[in-house]
Amino acid sequence: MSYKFTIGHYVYEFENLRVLLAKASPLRSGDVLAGLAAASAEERIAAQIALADVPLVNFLNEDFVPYESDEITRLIIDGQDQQSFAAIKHFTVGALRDWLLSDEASAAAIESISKGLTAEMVSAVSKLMRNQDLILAAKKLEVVTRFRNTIGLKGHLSVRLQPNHPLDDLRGIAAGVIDGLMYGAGDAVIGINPATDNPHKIAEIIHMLDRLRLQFDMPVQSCVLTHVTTSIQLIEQGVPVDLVFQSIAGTEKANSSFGINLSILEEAHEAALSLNRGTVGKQVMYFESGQGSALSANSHFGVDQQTCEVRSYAVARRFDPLLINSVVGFIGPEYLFDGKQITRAALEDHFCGKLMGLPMGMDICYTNHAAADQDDMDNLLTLLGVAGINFIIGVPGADDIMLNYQSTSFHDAMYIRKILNKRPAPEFDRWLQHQGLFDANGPKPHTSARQLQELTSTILGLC
Amino acid sequence: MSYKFTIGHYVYEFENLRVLLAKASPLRSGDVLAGLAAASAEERIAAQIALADVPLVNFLNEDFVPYESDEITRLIIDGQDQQSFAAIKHFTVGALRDWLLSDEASAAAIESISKGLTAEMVSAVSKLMRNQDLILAAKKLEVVTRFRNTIGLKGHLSVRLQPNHPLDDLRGIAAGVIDGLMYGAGDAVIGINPATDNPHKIAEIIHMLDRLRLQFDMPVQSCVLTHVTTSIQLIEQGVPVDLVFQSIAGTEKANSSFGINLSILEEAHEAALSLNRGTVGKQVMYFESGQGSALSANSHFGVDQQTCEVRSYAVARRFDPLLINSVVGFIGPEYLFDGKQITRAALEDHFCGKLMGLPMGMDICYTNHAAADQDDMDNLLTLLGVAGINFIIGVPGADDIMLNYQSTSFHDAMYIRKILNKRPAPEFDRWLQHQGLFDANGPKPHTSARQLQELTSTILGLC
Amino acid sequence: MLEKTNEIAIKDLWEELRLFTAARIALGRTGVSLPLSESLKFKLAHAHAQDAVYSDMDVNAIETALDGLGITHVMVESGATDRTTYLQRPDFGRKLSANSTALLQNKRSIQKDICIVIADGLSAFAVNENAVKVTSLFMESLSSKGFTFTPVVLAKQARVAIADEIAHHLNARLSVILIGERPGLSAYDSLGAYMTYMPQPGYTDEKRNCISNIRDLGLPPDVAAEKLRDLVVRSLQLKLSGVNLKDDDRPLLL
Amino acid sequence: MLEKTNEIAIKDLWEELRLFTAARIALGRTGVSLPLSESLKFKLAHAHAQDAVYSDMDVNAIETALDGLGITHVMVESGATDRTTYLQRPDFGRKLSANSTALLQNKRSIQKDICIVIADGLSAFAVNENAVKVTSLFMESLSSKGFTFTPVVLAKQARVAIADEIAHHLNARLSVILIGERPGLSAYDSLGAYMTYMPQPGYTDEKRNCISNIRDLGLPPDVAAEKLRDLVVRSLQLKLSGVNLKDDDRPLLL
Ligand code: B12
Ligand code: B12
Repeated sequence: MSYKFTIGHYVYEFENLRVLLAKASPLRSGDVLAGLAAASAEERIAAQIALADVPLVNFLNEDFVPYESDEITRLIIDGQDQQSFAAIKHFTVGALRDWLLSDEASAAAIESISKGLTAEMVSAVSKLMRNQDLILAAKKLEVVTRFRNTIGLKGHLSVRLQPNHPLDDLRGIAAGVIDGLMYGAGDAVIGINPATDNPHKIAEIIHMLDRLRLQFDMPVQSCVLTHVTTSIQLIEQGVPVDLVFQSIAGTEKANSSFGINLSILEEAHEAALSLNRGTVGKQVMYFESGQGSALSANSHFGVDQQTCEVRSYAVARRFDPLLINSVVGFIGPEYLFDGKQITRAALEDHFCGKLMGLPMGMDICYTNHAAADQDDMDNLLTLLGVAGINFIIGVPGADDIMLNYQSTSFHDAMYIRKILNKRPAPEFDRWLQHQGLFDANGPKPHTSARQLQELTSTILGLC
Repeated sequence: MSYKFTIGHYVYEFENLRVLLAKASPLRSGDVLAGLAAASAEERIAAQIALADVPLVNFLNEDFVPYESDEITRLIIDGQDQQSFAAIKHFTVGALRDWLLSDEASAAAIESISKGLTAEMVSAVSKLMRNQDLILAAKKLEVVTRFRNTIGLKGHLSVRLQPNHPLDDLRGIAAGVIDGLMYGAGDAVIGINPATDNPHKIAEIIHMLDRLRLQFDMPVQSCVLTHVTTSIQLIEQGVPVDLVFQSIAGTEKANSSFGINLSILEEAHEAALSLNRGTVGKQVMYFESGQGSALSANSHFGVDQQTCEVRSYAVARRFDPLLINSVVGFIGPEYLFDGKQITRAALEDHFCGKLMGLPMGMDICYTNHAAADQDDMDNLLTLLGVAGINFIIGVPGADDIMLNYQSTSFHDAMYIRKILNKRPAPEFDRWLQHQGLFDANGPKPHTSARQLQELTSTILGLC
Repeated sequence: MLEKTNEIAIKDLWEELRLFTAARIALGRTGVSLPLSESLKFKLAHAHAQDAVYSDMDVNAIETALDGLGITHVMVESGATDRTTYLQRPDFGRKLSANSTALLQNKRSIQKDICIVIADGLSAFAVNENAVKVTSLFMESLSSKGFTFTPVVLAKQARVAIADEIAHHLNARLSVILIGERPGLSAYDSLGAYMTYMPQPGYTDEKRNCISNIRDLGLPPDVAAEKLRDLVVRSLQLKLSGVNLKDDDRPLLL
Repeated sequence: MLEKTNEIAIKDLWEELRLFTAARIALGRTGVSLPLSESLKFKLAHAHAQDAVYSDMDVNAIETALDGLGITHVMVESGATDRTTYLQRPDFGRKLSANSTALLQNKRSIQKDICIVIADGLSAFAVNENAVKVTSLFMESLSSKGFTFTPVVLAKQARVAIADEIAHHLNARLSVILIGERPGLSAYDSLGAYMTYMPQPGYTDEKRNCISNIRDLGLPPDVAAEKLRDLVVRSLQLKLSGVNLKDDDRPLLL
């Protein structure tokens, strides 16, 4: 079905919903690269105005990627919950935006319709929202998840401790873990990207992290972000895997370029559940996604990169994750050119994820070939903090020496907790205070040298 | 005195403090236009590193604009308070930055040294700070001012109601005032930029606003932002002037291009005080400034635009203003090119003003020849809200139909108050609730049509 | 446009006040936010205002109109060669190009009272709409009283200050520039008039007076021409311009 | 550098842990913030890493070195004509230019086992530093076991996927590309090796394996060459590459 809007004497026409959403997207390099972006500011706004008047039901009749050939389309369409949808069935996309911001749309009201929304509806509505709308609507929502602690409560902000090492050296990793713990990071997960995909090496890291956790009775979970098939193999071998990680994308073909599909993920989910390692909850999956991955694998099927991204959230939602984050600036300027585009995309991703009912975090980051810097990250961190992000990444000094990009640091995490008066996950907060590392105001000024000596040598001993 | 830093084999040399500060400035179009900006990212950082090691005392020995020929330099140097300075006399610029962010530097501690700092020291230290530093340090400070209400208290955020009209039509202005009051704006000031500089017309507007205030017993102040000499003339004629406004800049020559100097401002200050119209306080001046104004009047003397800006704060500080704001994106892309530069400059201006002890607000805005949009403003508004800004501007629908630029709207003000849980000035808050316009959560959903009819017709009757 | 989205937003009860102002009042709200329909209208207006910055002065039409009125004219350009340079280098826009300087020096004659400059500034739209009307009314009213004029100068890629250099070269006692103000969201066709007594290159704004917001829905061109006339006459009588010359609507003694 | 500023910040008591990692740990703090000295070092490193993206492959030096080792080579370029295009059009960087395609088609010979590509990728620095070393060690160890090689291909403005097209044209059973990884703040000279069995244009990453972080302070070139050898041999033996081929450090049966 085609959509139209006339400005002056010019009739803008958009041949279908897929094209309409692409043209309505705020400017970003990836959509330009894909040849999908609006040709002018006026065309973009014409598309947004046309989109505002599209009834939500249209999304149930028009596939973005064919149902027959794409399992994610099938997941989305078959999983759409008609009962939740009933209350908003008569809405246009524009009405959905106005409703989300209305006083009537409490957190509970929004949650009650969330499962009725398809990924494409969620993407569509976000394109009509200004940054302040994305912040305001996301802030209403609270998505709480649990494994060994409780993540996502209002007034709290968690941190993934990411102490990567280019050789996967155990003591190198442990040094980063200590640095992070001292600064109150690690409550989302202690998560290592392994430099290699060697299963023995990966098992070693997992064992080390588990010893560490047990030694200090830490209410945290660990994860080594290897390929999901490797994690499955390790679980079968009895390695103590807390969380299973996987990068996901929004089309079946893009996922297959990642070497995965829904049944592999299903298998992984069941394998992880079978270990039954969670104490306060059973959410065992950790996902990462990011705008541009489908396009970069040439498998976007003419769908704009943000809509592809939200489709990947439909995948995530299926497996009830403990954590999910977009790696927003990670993939590079080919897809998000500068600080402005990264910021916009991050606010979209966070909002869309939360509206899909996901425990969204964000890897607030940029690469050295992008037009961005620490000031952009400071801004984005602050905005996402206000929007109520569940967790952020903590890398020593913001410099990942293995993945070669800049994310947020332990200091950044302290900044955002301080300025917005947020606390770590409650169980972890108590643990930090019990260990004498933190007090009610934040990191304690003087951990004694002796105490520290003991701590570090114990930890190194576990490596 | 010259300053150096070596990177690799290259020695970067900066001939004096003025040049050093210019080269150390984060990139912005105005400094490029003036030929003062660093030639490369490396040179910029070399300058920042060199600047970090400069002792603060050097600033007392090197003039940026000659003492002999510039009354603002004289104001700065003669006004510098040695006693407040004593505690930080041994600091370098870098040490000042680290100290400002330290736990030791409480609001009280910072206030106690504020008068020891010169404008150039304040500018210098801000150049070494990332955006998060500017936010964090500014947030510590609380600058409270009073005329008919109390502005700047933590947990509060005030709004200047700016209902300009291209013909200065009284009813047109009144319509904007009503719109703003309904949305809780006006507690900073009801401030009109007159389209004309005709004194009779201006007097008419002032009389109308005063009638309005008295009729509803509103704890607010009004201001017509005409040239200061016109305000003096009106005061002499007995027109009920609440606040005297003036645009100010950071060099004597730039101010003279604005048709002012310190003694004219002095005269205005005394004239306004003589009317004794404040109820809870006697702060009677309202200033606006903005990076680029000195350069645009060709009177920057090789001083970078941000340092010129902070020098204008030295002027403001002299006259104990109720309100001061930078009009950050107003002057145009010639001076601040895009959203990124506007954002950086705004955070600098807010921090520097607060550190100088000023009740900083901000006209968060852009023009249509700049590379910026509403998303940039949403971000900046949120950041400044977190940083604890005293007040922002409220223009109907963010579109100033007389000055031709986009500022923040009454809706934006409600957004920032809601998302950060801020209230209007206490006296005004009580008034809003008493009038039935607001409740504890914000604007009331249903003011009755009858009540409103009465209100508007009363107001129009006063025009 | 967008009728279907309007079901949820709360209307403001004071919409009738729109009678008194073109400002965006009584927009309604949803929660504390702008209703989507208003948010999108704003964005569309923004796209158009940005385009206005890049609009071109319709030199042909203006010259034809001036010819029709029997007004002599000459065309100059500033040091800014194109729009991008113009936006980035206001200093270039304040000065004449070398060619134009030479051209004007050749046209120098005995002293005249007034030199009128018509300049694109930040919105050529504004100039195309309103400049000729203001010029002709203004000149008419003063020529009849014996005031003398240099040729009207059309200036491209120009800033306000260029008028003083132009008038100086042409040997005029007073410069008046009609220039496109930066385009606003609602008013992208607004003209500003600035005036300087005994103009010199390098003068700054304290020496000037200003009448702004000249357009049909602001200060209408005919009223503007009158105000400008009064201002100019007072300036020539009092031999001053700028901060010390206040706008005044008391009757003029001609 | 910046000694004078360090008087205020609180030191971290675990500085000795720096022995174990090049990561930026134990930076200290002032309040909750990074001490200025660290903040400025970071900025300087950022400026340098951004420069690394624009570094050039030192083709002469690489060719001379390969000549010295008696390794034949050929030079090609991708569809991206310059750095700016390269950064904006990854699709161009994945494909050969028309000229280079023709060149390689001419060089097609009987099937060989392995085709090595050396490509600038996002850091030519990395290639200049480490590519020849890895190539020669890797080739040496495998030539002696009877594996055959196409000429080494130097590729400019290239992305990972270009290797498959190259190796396909040259009729090789397996492609290996040594490519500059995007430069990090601390490691701007890191090389990545990617490998595909029976390469075809258009293949995506599930068909590839990767060894990353190759540089002196990461995975040293000699160790990397060994790992790569093992991976390649296993791939040729098992006739597969990609997700189903896991890195494995158990001894190889050659
Ligand atoms: C950017 C990046 C990504 C991006 C790639 C998107 C893109 N278009 O660029 C995204 C986020 C999608 C990604 C995903 C994954 N990546 Co990755 N990625 C990187 C990174 C940081 C930089 C690569 C680079 O600079 N390439 C150079 C430029 C010039 O090449 P390019 O042609 O522009 O980009 C191609 C490659 O980067 C390739 N690629 C990226 N990751 C991977 C991983 C594998 C196994 C393969 C074969 C190819 C590959 O994809 C791009 C398009 O073809 C490296 C770390 C590093 N220091 O190099 C890790 C790295 C290569 N990835 C890694 C992994 C494990 C993955 C995942 C398998 C994680 C997971 N569990 O799902 C997924 C899936 C990869 C796949 N099979 O498609 C590992 C590989 C470990 C190993 N030795 O096998 C690395 C070394 C990082 C790490 N240690 O975790 N990755
Ligand atoms: C931008 C602007 C400024 C900027 C100018 C900086 C710059 N380099 O552009 C700043 C913030 C510094 C400024 C200051 C003031 N401005 Co002003 N300004 C404007 C604005 C919004 C746009 C002007 C424009 O588009 N010019 C067109 C471009 C092409 O010209 P330009 O050569 O690039 O810019 C020159 C003019 O803008 C000029 N200018 C700017 N303001 C004023 C004011 C006066 C009285 C004069 C003579 C010249 C002047 O300065 C620039 C450099 O020469 C107009 C509103 C409007 N709708 O036009 C108000 C406006 C012109 N300003 C006005 C006023 C009152 C002032 C102040 C006197 C306020 C005060 N009380 O201090 C000061 C001081 C001005 C001075 N004497 O220097 C009034 C003039 C009213 C009148 N009829 O006399 C206007 C109409 C707005 C208003 N109603 O309040 N202004």
